[in-house]
Amino acid sequence: MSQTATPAIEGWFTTGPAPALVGSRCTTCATVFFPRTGGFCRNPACSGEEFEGIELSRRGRIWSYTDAQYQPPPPYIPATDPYVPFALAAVELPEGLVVLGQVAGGYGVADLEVGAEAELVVETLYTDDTGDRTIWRWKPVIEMGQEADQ
Amino acid sequence: MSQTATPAIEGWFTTGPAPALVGSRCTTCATVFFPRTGGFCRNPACSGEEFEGIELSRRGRIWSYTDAQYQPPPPYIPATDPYVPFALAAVELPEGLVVLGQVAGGYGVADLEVGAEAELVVETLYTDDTGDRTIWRWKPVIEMGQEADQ
Amino acid sequence: MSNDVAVAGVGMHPWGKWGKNFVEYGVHAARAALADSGIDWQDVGLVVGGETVRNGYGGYVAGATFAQALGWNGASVATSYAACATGAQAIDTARARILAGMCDVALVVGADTTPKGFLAPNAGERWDDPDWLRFRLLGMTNPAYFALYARRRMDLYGATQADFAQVKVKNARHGLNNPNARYRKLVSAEDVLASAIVSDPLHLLDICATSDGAAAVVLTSLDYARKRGLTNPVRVRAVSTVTPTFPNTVMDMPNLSTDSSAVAGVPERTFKESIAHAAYEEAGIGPEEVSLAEVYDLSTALELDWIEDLALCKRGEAETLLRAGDTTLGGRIPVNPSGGLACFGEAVPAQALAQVCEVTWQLRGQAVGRQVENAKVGITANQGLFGHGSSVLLSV
Amino acid sequence: MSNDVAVAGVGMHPWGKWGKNFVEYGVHAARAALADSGIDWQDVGLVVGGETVRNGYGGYVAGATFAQALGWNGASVATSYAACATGAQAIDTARARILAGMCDVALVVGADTTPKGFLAPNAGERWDDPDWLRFRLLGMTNPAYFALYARRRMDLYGATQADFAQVKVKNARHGLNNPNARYRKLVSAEDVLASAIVSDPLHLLDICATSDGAAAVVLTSLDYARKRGLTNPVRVRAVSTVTPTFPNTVMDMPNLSTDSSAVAGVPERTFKESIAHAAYEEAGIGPEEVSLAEVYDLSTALELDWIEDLALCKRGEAETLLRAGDTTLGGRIPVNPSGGLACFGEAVPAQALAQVCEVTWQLRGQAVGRQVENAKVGITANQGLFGHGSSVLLSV
Ligand SMILES: [Zn+2]
Ligand SMILES: [Zn+2]
Repeated sequence: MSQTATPAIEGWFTTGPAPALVGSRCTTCATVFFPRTGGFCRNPACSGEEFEGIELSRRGRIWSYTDAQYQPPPPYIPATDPYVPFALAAVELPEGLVVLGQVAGGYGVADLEVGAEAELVVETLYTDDTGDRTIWRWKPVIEMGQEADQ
Repeated sequence: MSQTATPAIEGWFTTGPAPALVGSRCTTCATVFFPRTGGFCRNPACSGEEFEGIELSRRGRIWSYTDAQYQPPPPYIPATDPYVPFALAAVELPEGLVVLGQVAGGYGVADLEVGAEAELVVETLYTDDTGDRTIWRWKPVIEMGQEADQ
Repeated sequence: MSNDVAVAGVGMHPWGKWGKNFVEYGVHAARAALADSGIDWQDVGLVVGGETVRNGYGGYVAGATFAQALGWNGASVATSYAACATGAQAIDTARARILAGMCDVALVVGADTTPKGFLAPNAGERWDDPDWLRFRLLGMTNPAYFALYARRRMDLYGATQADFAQVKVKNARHGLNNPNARYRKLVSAEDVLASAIVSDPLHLLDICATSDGAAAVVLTSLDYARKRGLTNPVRVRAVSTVTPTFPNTVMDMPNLSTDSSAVAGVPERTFKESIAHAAYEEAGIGPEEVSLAEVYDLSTALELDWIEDLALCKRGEAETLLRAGDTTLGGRIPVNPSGGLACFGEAVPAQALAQVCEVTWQLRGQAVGRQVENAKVGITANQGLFGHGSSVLLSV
Repeated sequence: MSNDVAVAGVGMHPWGKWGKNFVEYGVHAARAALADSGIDWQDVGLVVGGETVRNGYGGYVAGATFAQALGWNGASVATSYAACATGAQAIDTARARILAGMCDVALVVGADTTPKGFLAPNAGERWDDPDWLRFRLLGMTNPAYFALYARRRMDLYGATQADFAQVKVKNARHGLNNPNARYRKLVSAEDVLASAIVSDPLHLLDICATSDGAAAVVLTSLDYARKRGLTNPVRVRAVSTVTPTFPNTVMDMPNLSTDSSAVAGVPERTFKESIAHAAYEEAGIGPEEVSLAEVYDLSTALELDWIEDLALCKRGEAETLLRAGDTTLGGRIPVNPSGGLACFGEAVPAQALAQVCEVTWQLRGQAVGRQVENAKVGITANQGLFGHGSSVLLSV
């Protein structure tokens, strides 16, 4: 990531040293939403209309995973030519929701398992005339002992 | 129209000295359709499934008319730049149907009247890399006496 | 068996260009209608969305999109599309499920954002699609179709461009105080006649604009309404969604030709006449009982056509009504007391629902600043591309 | 009150790439269904079209397009859209109007032409549309969602890629003699496992192709059927079109996240379980009475999910059924006797109707070469984008 890196979408995640997804929490019922929401609460049992922004937990458990062996169609913007496949994971966070993401560079489906831990990182998704455009990604958390196996 | 002129749409009209729209007539109930149809008869009281091609009458009565003062959006292809407005007419044919068309070049709404006669001509709609592309148009039939007035 | 259902609530998002997306507009209208009805979202058993074809996949499945945005409540869902008749189709779908006993409460929502300028077909070459061919072969825009109908009124019935302008003047006055209208400004006949000709004989101000907007209606069974203490609700008495009868002899957008009447003969009623006829038949109510009408004034001249199609006067006499002030607020049969499309602009899947909202407010006596006195029966009418018309008849 | 309606006729245009437009396909299927029913087109009181969003304006208003192509008969019209659940929604719309006494005979038609390759969103930038964002931000295609579900089966229940391949082998055998199927060729497990991985763990042959195709159903009231001498017709016993209940905790195409269950708690049933549950409840028929199921095998592994969602076995046991041959023709509960999407390919608005056609042929004993013996009850299931599922339950 270059100095000029900017998120590929605004306001969905922070980019500091401990990056996190940014969601909304209903101030009435405390239900958390990602992506952020506004207006009124989508919990149909709640009539709340106020939300506060919150950073979601940076670690969760892998709900499932896969990869993209073929280049996805537009509006996907490939990072490289020729295309290099990447992995994808759905990760369940302590806030009770599952969030999709690409898997961090260098990791593939062989590094993943349902129930295993993953941590959020921010990496470059593609580069355009404004520079690198970044995105949140899920990076497998390699536990002691596992690492030695690899 | 150049020598290489071809219809802007295939099979909808003839291009000889007495051009005409080409429709279909159901061989069972004799109902006429334009544009051409196939498969089966759209007269719901008829179960016919055979059609013969026919040339429609070249003259009919103006059902209504208007013009296009602003350039229509694509897929319309303007013939000239800057745009020149043109007139449009719906003409009722002796076969019992009304057919829309542009009005022949040089005529405008002032030359038209509901109930007046119009005749089919073939003129250039636009030009592309294959040459002139032609279309049917309605030309007001100026009767004796009227002509002198103009 | 009565086909009546109750209108328990109505709501809108004001028309205009607000820069929001269609979901926000629709949810605003839905919540307004629910609030008006006093019914909780969790008690809604069916959500019917009016589809918008210009807002990505979420627009194609508008019913589910609104249901999700309101917070999944497990309701059944449906999405209807019928061009400008979409809202009425959606009401018909909701009504049928209520009458079949499949749900008690249905929420019907339509919302749109609409681009500026001529409505144009999707990109790509489609040589078997009349909606594409009419542009490619003829340059035939929507206003050009409206202009054909307007010209016929002039040449056959002696209508004038000043008459058309007068429709605009009337509707602008009607909508002046309508909080949901986009344009709230008096217009003079001179203004209309001084505006540019778009398609002769229609001026720019004869033709309705496009707009963003949303409208929603909460329908319930009469039993459910009664249980909730709604003893005399506005009722939907009829919804007409008929197609033409062959041969369809009136040039219909986006076609390039009509059917031939040479063999099958001319039908007893034109398509637009048959739309209203079906509504009157179903309701068992005649045009002479109608207190007001909301009709689809895509152009000023079309309002005059509709007045006749609804049998509010004989063919060719709409100008007489107009000139006598009969169709103005305070007149015998006010037409478009809301201000109509002239004041709202067109927001396709919301429009037929907006008509029903207006009639409901009128029949409840809540149409502040534009109330038709003693309104008992209201009828709506509109027409979309490809043989879609609709008419909804309501009464108290 | 019974919610039953009669299936008076069914028909298809064979699936495949025939180079025709969707109207021709749909009209072919409609006329086949009318011929099968012996009912004249002029007696149809309602036409419901399953919309196709890839065929210009005529596809958006499919109901009217088919009605016009068949020859305007003055019927009422409706057009439904709900992604892959479109056909079932259209049936529900038709059924409601029949049950409400608004018409006796309804014709329901779906037809599509489908481009090759990944289904991709419309052009343009839409930063508030999840269907656009999932491609832009994640490169998340439809098969990638299917693959997430497949992988969970492997990691949670011990499914293998060989199991998935076996689903394809079975369905290929089922469809071998189905005259409406596009692919009629035996496939071996080795063929599947040797085909390229698209999204791990799914191979190319695990994922259904797209196709052109059309299907139509003629529905009537039971009274009308009786009057026409149809004494023991196949009946639609239930149509489920429910939406999820908050929180929807299973990752759903095209979303990037699920709802949070932290506050509202995990619902009693997942969304897909609730779809079938609603159908069983409405029909008053339990899963143990089902003779066969037609389920939406967008991927081989998804068929296994559906078997459990339909409660044909407990969660995690579908592979056991598969391995025992229970879901094969001749087994305890044949699944996709038609050959399923594996043999047909996907033609969105036609697919749920095609399932109903197959169940009807099975319940009539007319499924030559693929007949489930003594079939009495059949259920269909599918799911579209954005919280659309559907299930139709039929019986003799
Ligand atoms: Zn809340
Ligand atoms: Zn015929």
